[in-house]
Amino acid sequence: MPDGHSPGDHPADGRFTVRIQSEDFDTAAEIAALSAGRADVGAVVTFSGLCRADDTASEGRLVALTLEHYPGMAEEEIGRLVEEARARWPLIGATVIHRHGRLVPGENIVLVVTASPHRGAAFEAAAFLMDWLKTNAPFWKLEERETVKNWVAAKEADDAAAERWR
Amino acid sequence: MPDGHSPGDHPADGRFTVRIQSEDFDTAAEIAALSAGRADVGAVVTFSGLCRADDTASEGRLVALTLEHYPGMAEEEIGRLVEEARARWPLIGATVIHRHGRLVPGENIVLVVTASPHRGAAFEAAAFLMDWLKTNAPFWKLEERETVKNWVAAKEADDAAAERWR
Amino acid sequence: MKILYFAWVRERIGREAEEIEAPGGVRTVAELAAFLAARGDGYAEAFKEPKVVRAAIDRRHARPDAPIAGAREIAFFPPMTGG
Amino acid sequence: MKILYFAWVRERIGREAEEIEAPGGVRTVAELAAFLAARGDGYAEAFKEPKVVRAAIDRRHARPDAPIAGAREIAFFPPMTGG
Repeated sequence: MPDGHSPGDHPADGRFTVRIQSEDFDTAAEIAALSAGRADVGAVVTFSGLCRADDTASEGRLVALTLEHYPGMAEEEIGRLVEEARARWPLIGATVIHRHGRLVPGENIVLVVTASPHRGAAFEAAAFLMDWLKTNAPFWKLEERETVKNWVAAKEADDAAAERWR
Repeated sequence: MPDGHSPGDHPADGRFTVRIQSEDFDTAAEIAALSAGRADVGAVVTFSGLCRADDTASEGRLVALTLEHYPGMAEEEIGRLVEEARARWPLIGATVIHRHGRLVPGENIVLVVTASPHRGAAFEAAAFLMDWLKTNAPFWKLEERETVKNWVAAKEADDAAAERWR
Repeated sequence: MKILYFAWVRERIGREAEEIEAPGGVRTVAELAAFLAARGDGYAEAFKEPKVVRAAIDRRHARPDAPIAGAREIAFFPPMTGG
Repeated sequence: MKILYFAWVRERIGREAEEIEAPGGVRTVAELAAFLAARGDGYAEAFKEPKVVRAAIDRRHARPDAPIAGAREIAFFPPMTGG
């Protein structure tokens, strides 16, 4: 690569953060935390996942999602995914924040931010983290509709998305 | 797709914006402009491209980049790329902001924001817009180093990145 | 060892966690799941499709044939749906 | 018609824009580039590798064989390096 980075380089002062919290997050502040005061960042990619309204089910419109998680393992497992991303791409920083608790349509659920010298690495690492987080991070969504509550079933499409990085 | 969107759907109230400006941009405000007050957005992806420090050249470290553009065509060409993205993915909104003028390392150059019901569409549309913008939007970078000024040469890697969407 | 349950596995069993002393013949995650399934109706319901239920040993994903010897904390849960 | 130049094409020619009345035999972008290249040293330098120089007709990218009839504004520039 033109700037001498190779996959597996770990900039000594890279910034890598995982947080599991019930509070909302501030995307702009998280971008700034990764890139402020340093000029080696060429590309920052963010992914925000939101609770999306859905009125297509016969059980009525979606009222809320409740995110249950495995405290301790959630942080550790996402930490392992971030380490895997660092081993694959020349990342200067990465931040993953996943909320838990009850969230209504329009609210943030998850944030992934990646910073790299190069746009391809930032895009791929962010997509990789989201794909693997979906299938590996210990979170479960309880869907609250007007007449019922149901645990969301895992999607085959998510398994396929995670598989493409193997 | 589960929510009834198909590629080519154009939500009537979608928000699509292209701006060419010398001023900096506010990523958080642009995300909010796409997703605030609406609950049909499931995924927002942002790409920020920054002027990156570079001291690897024999002509000395990078002092600044000056972005020249073709006024009128720049807006129109990026507008055509956004229309192409809307035709390919179910986008609720997209914002592209490209700066011109003299920028020093650490400063923002370009912002792409995409909003969609689905994460795959948001990721792919953002990567597509960046790849095509690199090879099609009429901007040229003049690199100012300690001892010389040089026009940046187009990269074959960027042509290859753009080609993968054909 | 400590056993944790999450999501609909937790709801069917009716508890979040318990201390279990597994008999000597229970050596793997799959054998532990079978042992637990025999403890009552809620357990049987939770483990009725054993291939669907996932497990973690000491907070790392574990396959059904993973040995449980020395584990401090084993968790059972449905396929994950975060993100 | 109005001709615009950008980046090092502009620098070599020494101007940003000019009005040109192309002779009747000049029908395509490539023929216009060849016509311009003959106008002087700066032009010859700008167009010395004609395949490198890109063009737009009325603010849309145009190939070398694109006809220029009816064009109001034609631009010549190096490969783009934005983003």
